[in-house]
Amino acid sequence: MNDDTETPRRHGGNGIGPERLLHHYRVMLLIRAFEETAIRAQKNGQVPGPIHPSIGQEAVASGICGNLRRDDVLLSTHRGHGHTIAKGADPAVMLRELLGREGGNSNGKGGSMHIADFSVGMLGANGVVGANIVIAAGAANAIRLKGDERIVVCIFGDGAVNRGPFLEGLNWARIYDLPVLFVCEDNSYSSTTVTANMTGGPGPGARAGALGLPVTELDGNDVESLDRATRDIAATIRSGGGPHFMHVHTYRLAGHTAADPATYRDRAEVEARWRREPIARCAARLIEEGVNETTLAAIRRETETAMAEMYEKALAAPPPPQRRAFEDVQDIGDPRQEAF
Amino acid sequence: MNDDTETPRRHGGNGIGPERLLHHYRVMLLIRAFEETAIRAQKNGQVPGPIHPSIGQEAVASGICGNLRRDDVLLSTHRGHGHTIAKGADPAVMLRELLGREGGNSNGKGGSMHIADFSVGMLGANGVVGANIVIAAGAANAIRLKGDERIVVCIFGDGAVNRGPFLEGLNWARIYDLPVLFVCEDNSYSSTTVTANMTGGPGPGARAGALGLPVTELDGNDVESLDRATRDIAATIRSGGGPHFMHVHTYRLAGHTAADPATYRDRAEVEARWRREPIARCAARLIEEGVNETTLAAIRRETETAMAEMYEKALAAPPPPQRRAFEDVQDIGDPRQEAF
Amino acid sequence: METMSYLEAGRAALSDEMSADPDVWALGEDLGRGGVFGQYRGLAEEFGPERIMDTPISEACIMGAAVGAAMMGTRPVVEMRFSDFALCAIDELVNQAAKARYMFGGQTRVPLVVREPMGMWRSSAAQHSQSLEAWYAHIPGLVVTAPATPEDNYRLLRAAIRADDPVVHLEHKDLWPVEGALERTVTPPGAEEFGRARIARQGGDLSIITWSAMLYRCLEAAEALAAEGIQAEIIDLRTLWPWDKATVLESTARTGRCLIVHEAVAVGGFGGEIAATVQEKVFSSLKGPVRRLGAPRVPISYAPPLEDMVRVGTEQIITTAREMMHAK
Amino acid sequence: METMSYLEAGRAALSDEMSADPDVWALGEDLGRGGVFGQYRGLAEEFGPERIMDTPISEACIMGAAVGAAMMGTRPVVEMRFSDFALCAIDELVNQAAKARYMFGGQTRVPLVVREPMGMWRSSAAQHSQSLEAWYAHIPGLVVTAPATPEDNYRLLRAAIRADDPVVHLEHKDLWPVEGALERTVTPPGAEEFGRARIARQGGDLSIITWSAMLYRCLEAAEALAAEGIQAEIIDLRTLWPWDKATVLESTARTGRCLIVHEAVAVGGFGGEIAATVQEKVFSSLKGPVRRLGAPRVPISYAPPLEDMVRVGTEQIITTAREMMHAK
Ligand SMILES: Cc1ncc(C[n+]2csc(CCOP(=O)(O)OP(=O)(O)O)c2C)c(N)n1
Ligand SMILES: Cc1ncc(C[n+]2csc(CCOP(=O)(O)OP(=O)(O)O)c2C)c(N)n1
Ligand SMILES: [Mg+2]
Ligand SMILES: [Mg+2]
Repeated sequence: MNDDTETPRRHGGNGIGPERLLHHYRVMLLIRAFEETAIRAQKNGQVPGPIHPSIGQEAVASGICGNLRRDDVLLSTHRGHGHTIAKGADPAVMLRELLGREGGNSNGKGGSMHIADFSVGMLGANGVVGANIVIAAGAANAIRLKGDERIVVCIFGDGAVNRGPFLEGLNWARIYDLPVLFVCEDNSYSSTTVTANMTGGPGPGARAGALGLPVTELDGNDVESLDRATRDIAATIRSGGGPHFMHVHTYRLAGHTAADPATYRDRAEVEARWRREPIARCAARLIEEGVNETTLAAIRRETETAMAEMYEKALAAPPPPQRRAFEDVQDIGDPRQEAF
Repeated sequence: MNDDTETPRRHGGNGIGPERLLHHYRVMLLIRAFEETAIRAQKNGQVPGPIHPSIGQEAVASGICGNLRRDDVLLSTHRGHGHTIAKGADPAVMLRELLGREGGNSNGKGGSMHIADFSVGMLGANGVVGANIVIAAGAANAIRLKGDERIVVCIFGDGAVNRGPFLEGLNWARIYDLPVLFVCEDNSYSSTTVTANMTGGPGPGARAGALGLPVTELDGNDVESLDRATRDIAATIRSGGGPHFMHVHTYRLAGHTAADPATYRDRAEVEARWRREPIARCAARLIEEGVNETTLAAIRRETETAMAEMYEKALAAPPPPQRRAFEDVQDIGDPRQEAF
Repeated sequence: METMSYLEAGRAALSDEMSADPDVWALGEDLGRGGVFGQYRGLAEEFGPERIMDTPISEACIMGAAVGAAMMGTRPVVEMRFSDFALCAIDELVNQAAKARYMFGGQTRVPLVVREPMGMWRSSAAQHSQSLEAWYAHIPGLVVTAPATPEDNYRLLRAAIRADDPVVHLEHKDLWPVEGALERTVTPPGAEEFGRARIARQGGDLSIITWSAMLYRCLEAAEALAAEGIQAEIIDLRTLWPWDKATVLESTARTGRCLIVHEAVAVGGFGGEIAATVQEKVFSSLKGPVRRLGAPRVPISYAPPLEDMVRVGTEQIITTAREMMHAK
Repeated sequence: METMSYLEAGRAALSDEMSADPDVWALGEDLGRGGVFGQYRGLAEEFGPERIMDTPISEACIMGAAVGAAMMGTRPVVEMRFSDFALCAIDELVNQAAKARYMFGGQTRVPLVVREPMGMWRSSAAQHSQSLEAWYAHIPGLVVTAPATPEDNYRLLRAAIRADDPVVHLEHKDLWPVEGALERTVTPPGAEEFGRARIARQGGDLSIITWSAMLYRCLEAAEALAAEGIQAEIIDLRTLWPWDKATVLESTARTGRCLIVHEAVAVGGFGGEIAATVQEKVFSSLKGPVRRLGAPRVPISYAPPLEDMVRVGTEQIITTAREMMHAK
């Protein structure tokens, strides 16, 4: 997420330049640190509900959301921490949400699976796989009706392409020519299942193509190419080019949830994938671009310190007052006015 | 529908031969006469609920169902009279159902939208567009589990390809390699809407292809080519070749329902389509094959007489006894044992 | 005051709201041609295809898109064609629309209206005739309206569009041609429309609570009962969540007898909620048990004589009311 | 007799039915790996991937396929993972499974079971915690079971698989680890399992009607009440459609007091049906109104202290029971 409405300054040529790479490095480290903190917090009994860490998928979040304006709209999934941070949400507030505390994004009413920050255009993770796709389509209808120049980005997993709303939402965006970027963040698994075994035909891109959407397939662990591609695609969408589909290949390095040891897959497979994870790859590119290791180490330290502080603060936040349970249900027929 | 389990004898060469063409001519005439009778009956106040006539689409019904065995399974739509007749159901019984009489297929409990004849493998029309697709997939699961050699045919309209179950059902059939033939009976309209305007991308076939199904596109008003193609496809499916998708182009010559004057479309369009309707085309082919017009006229007369008799008989059938309302709800918690 | 049919009243409500507020729009199948019952006739011509939006047969996306568009500050009116087809969009309505405001801690609201034509009508059989208002009343976050008159269809639909909550607006298909007087207002009817029952007929002997099309059966029954000297008070709830407990309890406390009549299946119907509440709150005023009339727990048939077996009829209301007068 | 957890009892029931009948099979996401809670552990190894079938994330097709397969004479057991996801398959369950036999005039039956893990559990928040049994009880054609003990999970799941009707089998996630004794039988439990409540504790002062996980809160409350000299009779309904009116009415007629306790939202909950029925049938035996305890009409929060605000607690049951004893 960049500040306000300007698309960020960029380096010329084919690369995106060290400055922008450094930005991604920072964002990705922040996401990684957030996930690790959340996992640890859950192990310590501080996170009462389920969390779905995005370790290994940070490039998708940063590469894509780094090209959005603050008032662009993002819809995410149960595995949405990274996207939310990359869209500009404050991780300190998010941690409070995961801990179920007052001052969390939803004052502890949503938790990880419903993380949202409307102030930065992040309109919610979703506990129902694929439901965000149709919601995203409609958000784009609203942009069209209002005549805005905003765009919608909808990120979902490889498992979601087997749900009906995938077809309905993509078709919808196509026939009304709506400003939406659909991103299938393919980490090979849906829960304990190898998604490919459950997916007929050539896969997500072919399906989107058959629905009339232009398709871009990308290495989801290469933040640079994600950044470049999204910049162009987002610009096309913004200028009325209609919906687009990105299929990005990444890998879920952790379990499905923080509690999942993921014993259903080979250690060797996971190790091989660790060697292709996006943050180290980004660091290597930075070194190539002439940034020195000391700088990178400093960023890592800063990030860790910052996250540790946020966590301490989150721990100190009070639980939501009990009245919150009855707030924000509805105006008409508000349960607070009812003796039940 | 042919008798029992033998696929019918065929003429050599590329044509299907006069004998078989005559069979289709008879079936199509019977369907046409049934639809016209039903429409007239509704105008006379004898059909209490909605009916969706298939006038102009008879070749699809006959060409496809003529290649099924009695124990093969058919799932149909709200526009299912023709399919049901072609699968071998007795039109006299069906007329009673449309009139809401005892002795109808469901003793008047289902009516036109839920026409079904399980004795010939016709497992139901459906009032919900697209719902038959997932049901068909599961029927095929059952065939697989039981180790039978039967196949499932699922016919739905062009409008159904925009519903989620289309994706879910086709994907399902593909990944489990199930014996199902999906048929998109494309009559250009869904209710008052030109379906093409609501369908992103190249259309039904491309979608099925992207889900991994082999696709055959056919003139749905040419009973001969439908017959030939289905013969081969059904054989492949039966021998374990997995699911297949047919996209057949036809035209809904009548309104959406019998009550719909269909003023939303050009008279010229409809007239042009009348010139390509399947029954006259079949007659022309029969003449080419050396069958004389006297024979055809006799068949037409026979059909009309038979249908008129069936209608008279249906009119004489009693209404269902009131106790029927409480039958066949469920065994456990049967409402007849409950004072409500 | 003008006279309008129930159908026209719905159209007028939408038209008036769309004229007043560019954020109001409608979406559903065949709306451009006027909708399947003609409820939208002329509106596409007036407001254009982006605001009277024809959709594919994609109920999940129709509802889901409305959720997204509502969270973005527009006021979508969803047409579900038959209430039965809303069952293809229940995740979007119940897991998304109803819960978003709460899950997100008040960061957003979902001001959408779902129009669901409900009930038995012209032998439409099991998949086109259901009355599932009890489901929606059970779901936190949803508002549920069920107008019986043209005036209420007008006022409640306008108020529903103005509400910031997701509203399920149940129009009864059998009422489309019913005519009545109403006033088209400039100021939209507001929150005061909800949870306010209408005493459709006054009476001191027993209270009959009803809504939607059953109102007319109850009124007929009341006529007949009056001829026998039994004065039934008929209360049209108009909205089921919130529902007007005060009026119901006051009436029942006065008459001592309460009968609830609805078209939906009695088992698990909203009548149970009302009966449970009434007996709890005014127990000592009751002269006998609260009674309910609804459909038996069977699907709806096609053949008219079978359809009639599950339809609560005027006779049944009269008989039950009589029993209640004579009991104990 | 053996001791088993509620989770193991469900697995044993399925395993026993699958061993006895090759037409029984199960389908759902991640079943091959044991299911999301381990309810299917080992079954894929035993019965193979065609009978313990891993599916895509396609709830509508999982349910719809089960309908088709059931009409073809197999007995599918559908796993919905969380009862909330069944909302993605409601058309298939309500418009298709529940109505097929009737619409088709008895030409077919739909012998499927839908396992729906329900209820609040470990801060799963608004989209993973719902209790919607009242919905299913309202739908003609459906059978609804809600076991509270390992033995009942075993017996009811087996009986559900054997039944020729579509059964919604609601397992409470919070009960997975609860242990209890049961007998694995050769002959499957049959139709007599349905509509037969269990008196979990006898008492003469008031009748408490409950089901699923709330049974344990009620038993705790009964302990505490007994210490005060109040003897509560606790009735575990076990199945909601059909439900055991005879036992409930007999008990209430005897005690004169009836309290219904469930986890679901009180408004429109199945408690309303029971309360309405009880007051109608044994009005003159009642010493005071039938009371209900359920959740307030609000979605379920994530933060434990807020979750607790909508959870019916032992204290609340005790207090209400006391009030009922002292009222009038
Ligand atoms: C409709 C629905 N079905 C099932 C689930 C349970 N579930 C949660 S996450 C998940 C796997 C999703 O896989 P994918 O879409 O690839 O996303 P990933 O977890 O890999 O990020 C499943 C099955 C759900 N949340 N919603
Ligand atoms: C889920 C659902 N949505 C809407 C309808 C209303 N409806 C009945 S038929 C129809 C048009 C269907 O078009 P198509 O699939 O092309 O079949 P056709 O009528 O042309 O045979 C519609 C929208 C329905 N029955 N089910
Ligand atoms: Mg995945
Ligand atoms: Mg069509």
